[in-house]
Amino acid sequence: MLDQFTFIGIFLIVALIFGVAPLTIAFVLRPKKPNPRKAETYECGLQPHGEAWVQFKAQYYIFALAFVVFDVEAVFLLPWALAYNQLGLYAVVEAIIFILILLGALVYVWRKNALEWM
Amino acid sequence: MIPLEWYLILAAVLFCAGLYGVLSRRNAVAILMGVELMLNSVNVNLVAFWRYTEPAAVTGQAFALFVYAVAAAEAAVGLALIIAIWRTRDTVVLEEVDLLKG
Amino acid sequence: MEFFNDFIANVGPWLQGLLEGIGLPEVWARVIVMGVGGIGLALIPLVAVIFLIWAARKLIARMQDRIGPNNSGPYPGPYALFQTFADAIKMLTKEDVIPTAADRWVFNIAPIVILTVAVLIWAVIPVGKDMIGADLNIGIFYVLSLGSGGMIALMMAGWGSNNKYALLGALRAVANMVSYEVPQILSVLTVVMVAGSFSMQEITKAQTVPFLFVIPVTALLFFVSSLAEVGRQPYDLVEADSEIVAGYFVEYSGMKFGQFYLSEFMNNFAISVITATLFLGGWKGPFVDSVPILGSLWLLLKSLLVFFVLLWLWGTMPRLRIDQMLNFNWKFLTPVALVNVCVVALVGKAVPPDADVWLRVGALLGANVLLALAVLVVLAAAGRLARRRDETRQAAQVEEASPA
Amino acid sequence: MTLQQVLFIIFGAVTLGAALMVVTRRNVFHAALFLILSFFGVAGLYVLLEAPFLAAVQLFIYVGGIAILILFAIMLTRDMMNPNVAGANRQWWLAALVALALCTVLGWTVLNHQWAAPAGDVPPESIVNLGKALVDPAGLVLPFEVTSILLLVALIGAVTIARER
Repeated sequence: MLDQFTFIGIFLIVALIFGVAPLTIAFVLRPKKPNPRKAETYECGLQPHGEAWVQFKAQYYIFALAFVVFDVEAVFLLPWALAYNQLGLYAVVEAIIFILILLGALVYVWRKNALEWM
Repeated sequence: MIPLEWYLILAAVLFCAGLYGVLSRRNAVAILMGVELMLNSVNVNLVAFWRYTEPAAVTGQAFALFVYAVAAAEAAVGLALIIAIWRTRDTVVLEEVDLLKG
Repeated sequence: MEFFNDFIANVGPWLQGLLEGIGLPEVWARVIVMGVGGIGLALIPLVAVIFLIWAARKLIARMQDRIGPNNSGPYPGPYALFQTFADAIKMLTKEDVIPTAADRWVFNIAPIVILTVAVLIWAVIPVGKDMIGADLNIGIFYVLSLGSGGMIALMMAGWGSNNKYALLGALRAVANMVSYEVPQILSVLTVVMVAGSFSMQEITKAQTVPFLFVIPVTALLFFVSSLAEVGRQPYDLVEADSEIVAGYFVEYSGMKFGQFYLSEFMNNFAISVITATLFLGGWKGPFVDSVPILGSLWLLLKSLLVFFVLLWLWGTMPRLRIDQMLNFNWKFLTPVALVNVCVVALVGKAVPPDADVWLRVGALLGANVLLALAVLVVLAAAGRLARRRDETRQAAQVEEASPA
Repeated sequence: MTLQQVLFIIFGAVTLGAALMVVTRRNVFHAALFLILSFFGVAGLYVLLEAPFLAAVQLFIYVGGIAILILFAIMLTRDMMNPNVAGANRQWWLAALVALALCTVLGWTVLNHQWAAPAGDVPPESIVNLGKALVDPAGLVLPFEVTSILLLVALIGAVTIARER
């Protein structure tokens, strides 16, 4: 197993080289003629108005939240799915209860209209 | 083979770094990040002990999984609280959120 | 002849022997062989993408009744085949503009991270019979967990640019990616259940019948959610040129922009290959046992087929709004995916374990078809209900408005 | 020194260095990015501990889930970029003292104990065993179902708190 991960490690280095190499080549080749107008923040040709780090809707957070919960659920189900062929009906029913509880959570959040984009 | 002590020392230092973050930061989100570091160090310890004492048992990995679930729930609710506080009081500095003093 | 049949499998040991011959210790020889193999593997998506960009431009142009890059004019190569190379050279020689307001470190690291992640996925993809970077026992899960690295890179790009459009684009992109990761991993869960392994190689081998014909609902769920994951039409609202200019990479110029563009196409190709591996039988095909190198050809053909479907959608679908996109995911795909996992789990256990392969396939396929029909019926009923509610509300409004 | 030990030192240095940046950087967004780097380091340690599944879970839940939540929360509560607000509170030196003291005690304890040598290898089917144990009535099925309830409560609670009314 560690042999395979040695490859992953080496491949990580290769991938990093692939990520850095184009920028390095471009660094050598490209012209450098900076001027302050060029380096302004782009806002369709207008002077940038106000700060860019403005506040966003909490709605984005709700969706990330639901995602994290289902993410954890999936992680718990993954080992079960791997062992699925060696399990009895009883174990499958248990996992289905697990899924149904979370489906219940989804339905609750849905009925409370928290999933509406406002 | 790596001695078990290495992992334990690393986890201890990680835990203390997280503790320092929790005790010294003013920003609520930064405090939460410190808590996440501490949970991570606990997990490193759990997995290291599993690997070095009972690699054939499943409990080590299973415990780590449960810690993940708890960490996710904690982060979700904690950050939701921070957002709610931000909305009503316009601050995320915890020293300014002591309701009793008004 | 034997050598040509199994060309790739022989190069490794040959190179290792050569290196040990010059007196390198075995470990270092092994590391060098792995490095060479890694570079070869990483070149596959890069080369493929260079031609796929050309193919995409050409095909999309045809779908939109244009000609696209062609022989006439300044395009290089026959049928403008080398246009992408010209574009790459142009990108490399373009000035790099970093906005003064940007968070320099974050801004500069984001394109490196995104391309690195796009390359890293290829470590576990079986590109042929016995040809795989590392046949990890967590294979497909590794691919899924790398996806989170891509999200972080988008966030870095959006934040680092310090630009409203970029930040808005990044938030949209991440909201999109996190939402659709749920049905994606749930459909992978179903595949793992049927195949009994995470390893991409084992999943390929488990497909005596391609999984598309065993669990078609899962295949559809996976493809749709992967499409959203890479932000391809109809989910291109993350970089909607006409609303938020280009989304998270609006401030990037020169090769940094090129890296975002490249990684986007690499991800498109990667999901095509992964879909082909998970649901179309990967490298499996006729004559693979006698001529292993044919496996790569089959995989390529299958991936190109999937990629063509992707292009087809790209050429025809209008862009979704963010509320439509999120509604579609949370109120349709996710519940269906959850129910799908339950149905497959129950049907898989209902068939006796020693049953014939075909009986199992038939049962699963039948259950899937029934599930699809049930979903359609429910959808139709829900649509009818919504329409009726609208009508009554309108009627009430009309009544109210008209004088008694 | 074996290759594994070298790798341990690299991953450990990444984890700890990033963790120190997390707790000392004033810019919270940068701190969050270093937190992600620290998570990656821990994932590397899990691979060294021959728990690749947990390494992937680490990336999947922490980097893909919790880190994204933290980044979203930072963007939703943008006050943290205010340069007039100090990063650390007035008792930071006290906090440092406590952390250092705890670190010394823990380190002293660890080093003064004779730890057992590694006991055998990880069975190749350890993930399958994990899956079996999670739904085994004599095993961990109760915590498994309780986790589901925990997630349900967390989802409903957090959504109720975070919603705009």
